[in-house]
Amino acid sequence: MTLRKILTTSAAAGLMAVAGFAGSAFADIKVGFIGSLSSDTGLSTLRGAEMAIEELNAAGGMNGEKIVLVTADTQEDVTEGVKAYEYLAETEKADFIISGSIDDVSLGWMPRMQEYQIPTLDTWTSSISIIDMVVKDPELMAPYFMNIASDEALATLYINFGADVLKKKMGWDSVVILAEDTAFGQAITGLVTEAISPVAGIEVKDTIVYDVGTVDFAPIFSKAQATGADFIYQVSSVNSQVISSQYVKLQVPMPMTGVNVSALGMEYWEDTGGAGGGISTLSPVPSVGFKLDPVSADFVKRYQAKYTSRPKMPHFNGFNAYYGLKQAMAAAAEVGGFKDAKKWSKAMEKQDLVLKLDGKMSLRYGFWGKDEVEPVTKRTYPHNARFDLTAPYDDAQPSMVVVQWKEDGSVGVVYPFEFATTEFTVPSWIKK
Amino acid sequence: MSAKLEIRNLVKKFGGLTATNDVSFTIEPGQSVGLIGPNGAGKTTIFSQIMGEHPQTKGEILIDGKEISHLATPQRIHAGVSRTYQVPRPFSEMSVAENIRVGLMPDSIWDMITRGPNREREVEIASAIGLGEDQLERLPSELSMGDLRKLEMARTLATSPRLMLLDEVFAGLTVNEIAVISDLVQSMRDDGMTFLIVSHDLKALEPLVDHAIAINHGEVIAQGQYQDVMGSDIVRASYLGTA
Amino acid sequence: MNLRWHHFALWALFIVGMFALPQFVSNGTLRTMIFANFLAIFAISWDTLSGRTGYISFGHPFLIGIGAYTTAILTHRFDFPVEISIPIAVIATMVGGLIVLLPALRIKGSYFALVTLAMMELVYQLVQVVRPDLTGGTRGMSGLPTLTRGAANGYYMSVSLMLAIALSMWLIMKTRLGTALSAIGMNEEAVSGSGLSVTKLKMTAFLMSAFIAGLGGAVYIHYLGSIAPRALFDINFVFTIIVAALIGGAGTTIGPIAGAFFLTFLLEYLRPWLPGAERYMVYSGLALLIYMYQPKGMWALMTQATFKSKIRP
Amino acid sequence: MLQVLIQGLLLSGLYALIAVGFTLIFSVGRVLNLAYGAYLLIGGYAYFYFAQTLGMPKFAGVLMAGIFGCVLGLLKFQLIVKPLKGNHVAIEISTLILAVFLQSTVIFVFGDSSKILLPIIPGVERVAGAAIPFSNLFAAIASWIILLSLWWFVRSTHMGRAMQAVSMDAKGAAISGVDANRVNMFTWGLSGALGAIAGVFFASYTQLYPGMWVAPLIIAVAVVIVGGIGSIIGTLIVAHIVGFLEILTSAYIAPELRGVFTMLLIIVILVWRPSGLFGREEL
Repeated sequence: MTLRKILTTSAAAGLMAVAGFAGSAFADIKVGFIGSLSSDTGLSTLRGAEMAIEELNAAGGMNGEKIVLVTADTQEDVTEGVKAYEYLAETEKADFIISGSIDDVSLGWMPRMQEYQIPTLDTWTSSISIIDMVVKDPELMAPYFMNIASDEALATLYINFGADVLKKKMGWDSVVILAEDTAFGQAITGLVTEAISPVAGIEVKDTIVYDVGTVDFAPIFSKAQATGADFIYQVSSVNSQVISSQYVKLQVPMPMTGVNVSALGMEYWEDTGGAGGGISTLSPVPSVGFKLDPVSADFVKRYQAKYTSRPKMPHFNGFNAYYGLKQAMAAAAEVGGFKDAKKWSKAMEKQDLVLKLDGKMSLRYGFWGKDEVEPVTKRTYPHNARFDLTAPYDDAQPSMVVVQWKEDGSVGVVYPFEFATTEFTVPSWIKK
Repeated sequence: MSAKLEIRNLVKKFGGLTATNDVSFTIEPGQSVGLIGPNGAGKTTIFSQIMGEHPQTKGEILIDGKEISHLATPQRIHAGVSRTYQVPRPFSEMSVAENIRVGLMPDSIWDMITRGPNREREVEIASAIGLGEDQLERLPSELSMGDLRKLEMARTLATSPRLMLLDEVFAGLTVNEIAVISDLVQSMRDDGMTFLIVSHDLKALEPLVDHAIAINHGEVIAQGQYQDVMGSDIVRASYLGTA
Repeated sequence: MNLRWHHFALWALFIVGMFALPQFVSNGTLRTMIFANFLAIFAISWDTLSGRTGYISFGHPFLIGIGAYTTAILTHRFDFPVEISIPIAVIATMVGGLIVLLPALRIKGSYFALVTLAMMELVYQLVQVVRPDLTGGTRGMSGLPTLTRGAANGYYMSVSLMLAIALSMWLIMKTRLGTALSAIGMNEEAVSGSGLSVTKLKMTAFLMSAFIAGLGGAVYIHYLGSIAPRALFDINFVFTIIVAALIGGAGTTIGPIAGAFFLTFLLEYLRPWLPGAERYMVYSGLALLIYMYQPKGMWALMTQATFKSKIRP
Repeated sequence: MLQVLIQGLLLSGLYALIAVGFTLIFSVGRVLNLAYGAYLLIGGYAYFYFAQTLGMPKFAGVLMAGIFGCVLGLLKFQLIVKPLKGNHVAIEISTLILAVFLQSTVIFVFGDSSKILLPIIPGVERVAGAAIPFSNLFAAIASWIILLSLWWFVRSTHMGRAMQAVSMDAKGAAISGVDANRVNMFTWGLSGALGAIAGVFFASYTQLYPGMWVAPLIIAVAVVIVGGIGSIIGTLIVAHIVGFLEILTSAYIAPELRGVFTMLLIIVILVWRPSGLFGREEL
């Protein structure tokens, strides 16, 4: 079984290489994918891009030019990421690069993007520090776009969840934060701590920082319980399965919510062997359990018909890649290709796609204007995906939703209420 | 060329085991002394204490009246004492010339870099020890056991010692090779070198030494003129294993 | 000194060839060669300590990391110019490495290897925890000043540095110091028995190695433009450096260079066929085979083929 | 207090289980098997494939993991360790390369996203505010039983004494009629099986991912180095020192400094007393 898989995969890889090579010889528009080829995250972006390209080519390509896709694996390694970007730029001479890279990998190749000035779209990285670079040096960063809401926006909306659900509905008054010792953990913790007591009226009893290699969370959970807080707020982007599955295995008698990156995909249930019930996390949209508009639902249907391996359903970045690539091509068609990155950038800024469900705004793929100040956070987000932080979310989709996995393996959106498909509950082992 | 060696109350303990117990002796400049005793008597341990490879637990070692017991091995070598090993372990991937070169090096990194090797001196030492010029570029693996012993002595001689400790110099050699090494030691004696020699081959040892120190169980049991020592009952008994 | 005119002729040919290369190859290939040059520098640094004296370092990124982080923090947080921060980084690597690893040089073999490995892990964890406002924590830092732009410039910079280091190391190793260092690797006891202070020699080897690692690490980081702890203090990075030196031929100067180029190009040329992590299967499988067949590396294999009698089994 | 004690014992038991196989190889073969972590990796994935993907009974999954580990151990000995004839540095380096090879093979076959294993024995009991998952309790008790029986085995059985003889002096053992090759085969196979089974428990408590060989390797190295070569009881004791150090750091200092103290412990012990706390003095 395994051997056969190896054989078929290598045969397929060989064929793909031949096809890719043959294709590249006649290519007019070359799209480079940069990301991990063996992670769900990377594959979501890759496949979203693949499907968009297929559709575009079926419709005659970009201004009549055929679009081909080349890939470069980052293995989620920073140095490999730099090499991969160089490979796409120098050897493949890609016209446009679509990225499913994780944060530190994107930050790693960013100096190369600045050097080559190749139009680049990030679909997964949400690091606000990259948007800050755009603010600081819009010229240098002109070819760069990020069509996921940056982490600051994610955290901001999360505070509202705290006020509306955790405080008002559940009646919780105090929290203990369990954060990993990463920059992501630090950023989110900072945002939450600063805002959660004044805005949501929840007292932060303690912040416990743990190292991402932690093997055993038992003493950490004990420490959290000892604070006497009403619930745990976790911030976990690396090895998130460990903390969530140990939470379930140890049946920690304390509710837990927060950010858990591993719970963002349909595979979460399978990957945790069913030991993931009760975990809730914020997720960029469209998340698992998110009610999809007809266009997106059709995309997922065709996706599932086309791919049989993981991920079963594209993560949010798969949607971002699918729509984002089409927008990039539309912008290129407008200005006669990708050669003039500045012109393309101007056209890309104007791209705006609104997807409606039952006549209401469901998803919007557009970007913040250069000087447009977001009213809640009172700052600008140039080249960042447009999001809306206030109900009724009529300008764009919310920057995030909160999803919760139930103990029966189902998953649904619990917040914002406008998008909710299920209600926020605590795991059954917690006696109230 | 000569040095005086004084050993005072040398004690060496390995864990609970006492390897040398209160060993004292003196070797006058220019003397050649045989260190004899049965297997495991502590001969090699005495060598390694003199060289500082295994520092003594107690006692003192003096060269020409100067205490060296607290010095590191290289400094003891600069004080004028040098040894060979029972099993020759040359630098296996270096030529004969390079092996000698290591012995000739000054202990100064700067000198090592700025000054090239002294080819003449290398050849001189090699030929003094009986290694032909054609052998200089050979690897140790291409040498006979006798030549390996010579190489060992050459590297030791390169450090310009005034006192040489020879450990089982005749082990594994043919009669002819023994004769060559023996001549070599003889001629160095004539030049005034002080020797302390360990050998099981008493026949080969006899012509090379004038004095002897016999030890057993880590203690000196007899010392004096070679013939006297060899003639003493206690020494005979120790060799027969009855003491 | 065993210097012959044809050695210099070969070096001259090599240097001229390397500098002429940008005329003949594509920018993509040049980019790959830049990484090969840096890997060669790190492999030479590793070889200076481990290949020669036999003190195997499993924590070499520890040294590279001190250099890289020092210059990254100085330029990024305190706006030091690169010309000042790089020399400081080199000195910091030598001093910092010495303070930390000096006690370790008295232990041998596997134990030394383990201390260096533990050192690397320790620094990896500390970098993320201690003063993340300076080090950038887990994400590291992006947008560091770069020394050059464009493939050709980057290539000339890296190849000059690599050749300068390689040539000086080759010359130093040709002196009696090189002989003495190799002697430690063969029989440390006999070196001190020849009146040489082994500690002093090991320290010299260590300082040279740290100098190269610090310099290479600092310039490397200003080539990349970003720094991340996960990319530096990583067992896979150690692995790449050691394998480059060993596959090429430890204890020689040309070996680590050859190994670095061979491995970097192997990975890069496999990319169109095996875009993902499968490349590492081929890479490590091949490395294992070569190493098991000839632990002295490809350089020995080649010389073996040409002068059968000169090489010992 | 009791809570810390319970948590400490459970984690230490897991660490002891991880270190057992490593101790065995280090004391008999005297080689640092840097691919030791790969046994845990292979064991974990074998269990995942057989028990979770194919749905075989859990016990069969653990058994398959053990078999895979054992075979890997034997192959490693025959193909790498034996041909290198006791060249320690070469063995360390080639086992390191092997570990990377196995890691990329696992990525190739299973992908590199991490997976969570179901607990081997489901269920959890609370005592004094500390949760005791039955799986971990089982792992801890198993590690004590395995280590103590290993201690007994080495002392009292023919094979055990042969192993001791080989570990002290391979040549001498050969002269006295011990078949060193057989002893080594036995040791490598056993070490592989133990490592793979430890991998199932380790992965089922944490997660299964291709890079998971590094952390257990470091734990095993820490335990064995600090404990000292060939000291089985030392292994048991030091696994508890390392485990409790981690729990105490998490509980009373700062969880993020968890690994820092373990690394410091290794460095200090190696530099100050390379033979380990309980090892024989040699080197």
